[in-house]
Amino acid sequence: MRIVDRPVDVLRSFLRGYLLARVPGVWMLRVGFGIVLSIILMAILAPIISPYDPARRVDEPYLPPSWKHPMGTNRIGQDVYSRIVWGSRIILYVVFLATALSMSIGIPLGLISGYYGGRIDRVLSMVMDSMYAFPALILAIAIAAVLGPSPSNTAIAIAFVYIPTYFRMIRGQTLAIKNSLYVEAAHALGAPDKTVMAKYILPNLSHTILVVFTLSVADSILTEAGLSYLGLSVTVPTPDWGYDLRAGQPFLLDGMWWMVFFPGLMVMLLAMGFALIGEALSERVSLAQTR
Amino acid sequence: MARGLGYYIFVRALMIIPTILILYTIVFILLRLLPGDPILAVVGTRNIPPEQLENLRHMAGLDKPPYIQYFDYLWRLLHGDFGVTLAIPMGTPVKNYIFSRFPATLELTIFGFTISVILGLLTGTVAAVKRGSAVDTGMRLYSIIAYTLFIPWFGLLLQYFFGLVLGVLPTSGRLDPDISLKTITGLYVLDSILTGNIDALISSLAHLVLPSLTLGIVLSGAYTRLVRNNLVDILSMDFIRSYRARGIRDWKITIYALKNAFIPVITLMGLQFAILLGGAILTETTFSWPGMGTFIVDRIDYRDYNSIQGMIIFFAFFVSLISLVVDVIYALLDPRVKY
Amino acid sequence: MSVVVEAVDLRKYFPVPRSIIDVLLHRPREYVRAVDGVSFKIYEGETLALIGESGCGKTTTGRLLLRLEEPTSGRIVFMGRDITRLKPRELRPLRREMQMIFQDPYASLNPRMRIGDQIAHPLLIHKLATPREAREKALEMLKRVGLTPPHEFYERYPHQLSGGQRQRVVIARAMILKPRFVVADEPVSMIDVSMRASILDLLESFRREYRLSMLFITHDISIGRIVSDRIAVMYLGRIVEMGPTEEVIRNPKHPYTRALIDAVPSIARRKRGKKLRIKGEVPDPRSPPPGCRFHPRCPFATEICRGEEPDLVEVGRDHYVRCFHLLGK
Amino acid sequence: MPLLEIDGLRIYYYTLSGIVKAVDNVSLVIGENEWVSIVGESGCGKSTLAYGVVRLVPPPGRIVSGRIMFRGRNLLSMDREEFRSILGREIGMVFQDPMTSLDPLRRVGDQVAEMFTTHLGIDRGEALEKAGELLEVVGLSRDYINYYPHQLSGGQRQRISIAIAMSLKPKLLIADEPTTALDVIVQDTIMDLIEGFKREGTSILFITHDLALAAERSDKIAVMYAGKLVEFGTVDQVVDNPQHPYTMGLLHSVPDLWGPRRIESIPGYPPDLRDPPPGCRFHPRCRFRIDMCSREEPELIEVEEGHYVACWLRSSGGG
Repeated sequence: MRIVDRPVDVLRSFLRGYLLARVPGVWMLRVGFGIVLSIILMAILAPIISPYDPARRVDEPYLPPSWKHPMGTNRIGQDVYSRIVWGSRIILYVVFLATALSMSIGIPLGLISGYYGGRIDRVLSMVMDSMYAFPALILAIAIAAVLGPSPSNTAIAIAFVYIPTYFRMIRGQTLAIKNSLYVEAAHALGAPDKTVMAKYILPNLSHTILVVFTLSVADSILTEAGLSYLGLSVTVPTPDWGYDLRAGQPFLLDGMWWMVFFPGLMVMLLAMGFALIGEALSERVSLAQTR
Repeated sequence: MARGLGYYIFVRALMIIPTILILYTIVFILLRLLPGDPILAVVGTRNIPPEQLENLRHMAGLDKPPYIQYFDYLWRLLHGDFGVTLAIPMGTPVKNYIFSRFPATLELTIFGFTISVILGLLTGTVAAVKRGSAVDTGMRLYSIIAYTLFIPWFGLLLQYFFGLVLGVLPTSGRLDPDISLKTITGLYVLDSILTGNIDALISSLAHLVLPSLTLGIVLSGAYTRLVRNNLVDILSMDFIRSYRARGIRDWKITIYALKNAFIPVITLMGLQFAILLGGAILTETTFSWPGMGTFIVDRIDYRDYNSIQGMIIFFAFFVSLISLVVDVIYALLDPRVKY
Repeated sequence: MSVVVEAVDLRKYFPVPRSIIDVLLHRPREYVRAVDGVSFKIYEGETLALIGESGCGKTTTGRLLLRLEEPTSGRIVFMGRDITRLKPRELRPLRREMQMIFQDPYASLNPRMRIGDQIAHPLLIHKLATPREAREKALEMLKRVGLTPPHEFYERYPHQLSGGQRQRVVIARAMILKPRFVVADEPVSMIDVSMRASILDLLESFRREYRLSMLFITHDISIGRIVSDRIAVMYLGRIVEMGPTEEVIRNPKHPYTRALIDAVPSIARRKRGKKLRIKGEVPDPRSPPPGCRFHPRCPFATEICRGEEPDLVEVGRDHYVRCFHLLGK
Repeated sequence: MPLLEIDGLRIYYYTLSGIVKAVDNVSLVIGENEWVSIVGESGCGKSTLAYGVVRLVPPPGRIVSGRIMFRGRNLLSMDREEFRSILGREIGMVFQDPMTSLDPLRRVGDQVAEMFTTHLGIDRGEALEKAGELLEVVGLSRDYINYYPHQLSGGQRQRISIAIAMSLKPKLLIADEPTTALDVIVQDTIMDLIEGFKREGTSILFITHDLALAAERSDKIAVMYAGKLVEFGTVDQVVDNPQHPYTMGLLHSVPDLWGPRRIESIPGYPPDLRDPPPGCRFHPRCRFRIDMCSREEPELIEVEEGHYVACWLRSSGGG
């Protein structure tokens, strides 16, 4: 028996069906993929493509962009470009760890809650809804503040915040699919609950998961940057985009824009990459559903 | 409909209680049960005599078992007591800070919220009506870019451009230091209107422009997207087609469609308001805006958990109130909602 | 002939969902009486057509028989065994013997499973075959229901098939277990007119081969006439008339049955003049009218109909009617 | 002069996967006070044809060519404003799904009254008064003006849709499967209602997949298959003396309570309209096909007075 939606299959059908297809809106997907892949590549190749040690003073401070320092130097005389390159590692690490955590808690809980219903469902939904309605950043700030500044702790704080997102989406979809005729058909055939969930419900959630994944990653990138901007993620001298932006802020109104401009731009680009993918995919999915 | 709207509002208001309880519990568990001693965190590495530590603990109510702390705090919350600060200045009621800081945050969020809704409605409507055109693509792109703008970065870019390059707008604070204003509500724009203080009005509005634009533009992206997608859906619905087949004028049909598309947008407004509050923290920090956000960030530096807890509960209360208002508006606008 | 399925005074009341506000206001819980005291037997090899308008409880009756829905009260006897209170685990082996065919062929197949696998799946669920054997049997089945070449169809996904083809897959999936009893819920109402006959023929061929008993649920009495030996007409959760198919259609005794028959458009009798027209629409099943449930719409209703509910009485051979004022006397 | 004359109408959908020729060179005439039903299976283009008449073909569909003459004026060459004033006033339309064809946020009365305020320019109070009267005409009580659509049943909503469509006594009512979503008894009463309006002088263009339903009430039947009109004539001509093999097949596949207890399918499946078969589009499923059928497309010819068919068996004088 083969189910089409093993992760590998999803990716393959996704690449074949969406990325390479000649349909309107696919440029969004391509641009998004381009941005995300380049930044991931940048993180992997950091030691090769960064000219200086990101944590050391390598030149005079406050140097504007030049051939020697394409993005200038900061107040300690560190090379901004090298810090940008290495900073991508931190943000990607935090965001992916956070997403993996919140998915691995939110998805099973949502599935069980939606499938079985009843009292567990009511309690879980109420808790998750309350969390969901609360400002994510404020909650993340509180958690990060308690745990203390470190990338892994930031990841935990962010993960906590996005569990309700996955939970609500999976629960809602499960409720809808649970009442569909093909799930009813599975019951009529005598399939036990775990088979129904594994073979009839979960595979049909994969596209929605993909969309929510990209959108929540985009969101958590901004949250990570926000937390580190507020000084809750890393400690000196680790290179980190949000933190570096904060460090450069006092010098902006003296005309030294490069310390602020480049880190912030990277945050936006990375978030935008995922948001573009998500937007393009959500259009595909809603198209597929209306068909 | 038998018991009317008043009853509905009353019963719906009761539902705020469990929401706040849940959030309070979560926050309590996080702040009190996670590893780390709040008192030690406050005093840091300084050497302080043990009896003074005990004294601090007692003052914060931390010398009792957790479950007593839980109910203690809850009991005090019922009386409007949010606890006292644990860091410099020590022992000040958190309530005082809420009173002094909240109006600034409220003013910022009201302006930011208004800007985001107006921008979102305009761009979303234009995109939906011109569906599939270059304008539509442009608006969708606007929505994505706005959504992914990093608030501090965008705010600082605006500061650089309008404050430094053009030099036309103030980049921090709420009011020019040489203008005095008698505060009544704490909302400076309102206060200066109430007291007829033109200078203060101009100054406070000028100070609001950049922060509220930052917040408004960033938050408008979500509305653009939702309004567009909803309106596109609605415009393809049967009843719109029926309107056309009856010879109803186009502009009227657009209004009917907008009314329908607006219903889900109202739901989003509640959620967006919460996100807006989160965004306000970053905006306040970026623009040195003396609101709740900057206060929280301050307190984090001191590891003042009591204040953080109080602020978060207050936020929870505020967010619940907003969602109550949103629900009531929803019930008023949509005849399908039973109450 | 032996009885395969029997429903005894079957009832299903669905609670109307209440919001937290309703609970807080102590609003009384309301029930939709979807099925309200239904009894019938289906014999071996026999097809009973259950006819009625939307909301009359016919689909719920079918689901109750298969225990896809928990009955509020009453009994279901399957092959002489009371299955009303069986637990899901005890029920599972019985699912081999009773199957369901659904109305909407677009929704009753898993969009993410190859159709061959969907047909083979029941065998694997009940551990009746190894994966290899199941595949072989599924291929045979594909051929049997006319989806050839089977190897090609095995690999396809539901969205690559037309409505008629999907319904063949649904039938194949139900029939691969060689069941004794099948509930067919409007199996052709979403199929294009020109292809309905072939789907019905397919069902008929399985019925003959397996000596299947069938409950055929339909709103269309003219379809019901083609497939069934007996007809039961439902109104507001109750059977109002039941009997041999031709007898009920040619000689309806209940005013509702008569109105239903007269409302069906016909080419052969398109110029017929007099129809029995009834007024209004089906009342809210949350608060069915007292007495005979049909009386508010019945042109023959009298005092007694308002106060008392008639019993289902035998008026001819095997012909039962629930009415005080039988037609055609 | 006929009331409506459709001439060589072509409506194509320009989808990503190809051009769907949903209506392909269809010509049809509807006289004054005449009930014409278009019968065909899903995807044959019958609804698209109806949308074409009111110029509401949904994108990516476009009217490619043809003329639609309504009382001597070409609907397709009118400017928007002129056409809008005809819609609702001279042509009324009722759609398939009564659940979704009324605005959920507005009271029924307002939606009915809007016809009078828009097209007659009378004030709202008077319009509501007329709306109440109209609701009584369609068999509802006057009080329904204060209801919202979600408070009504499907049958009631369809009555309101018909009331709106008929509010200004148009010359033509287009009804696109108005009873498909309804139960058979309700269907019968809705059909009675439409028939009543016909008796008062309105012409009806009725779209349905149900041949029996069409046969009971229409004057004429047009049979469509795969975007083409294959047969057209009076009910008796089409039903008692069908000339096209598809019409024959359809007649055999409709169950009839008063006919034989057996129905037959038409073998095969309808074609993909992005790539229809050459020649006659029905030939792959036709029992009587001859060589000619797969080579050239038959034209609609008159086989007896007022009875038209597009089939080579008839054109070549065989049969």
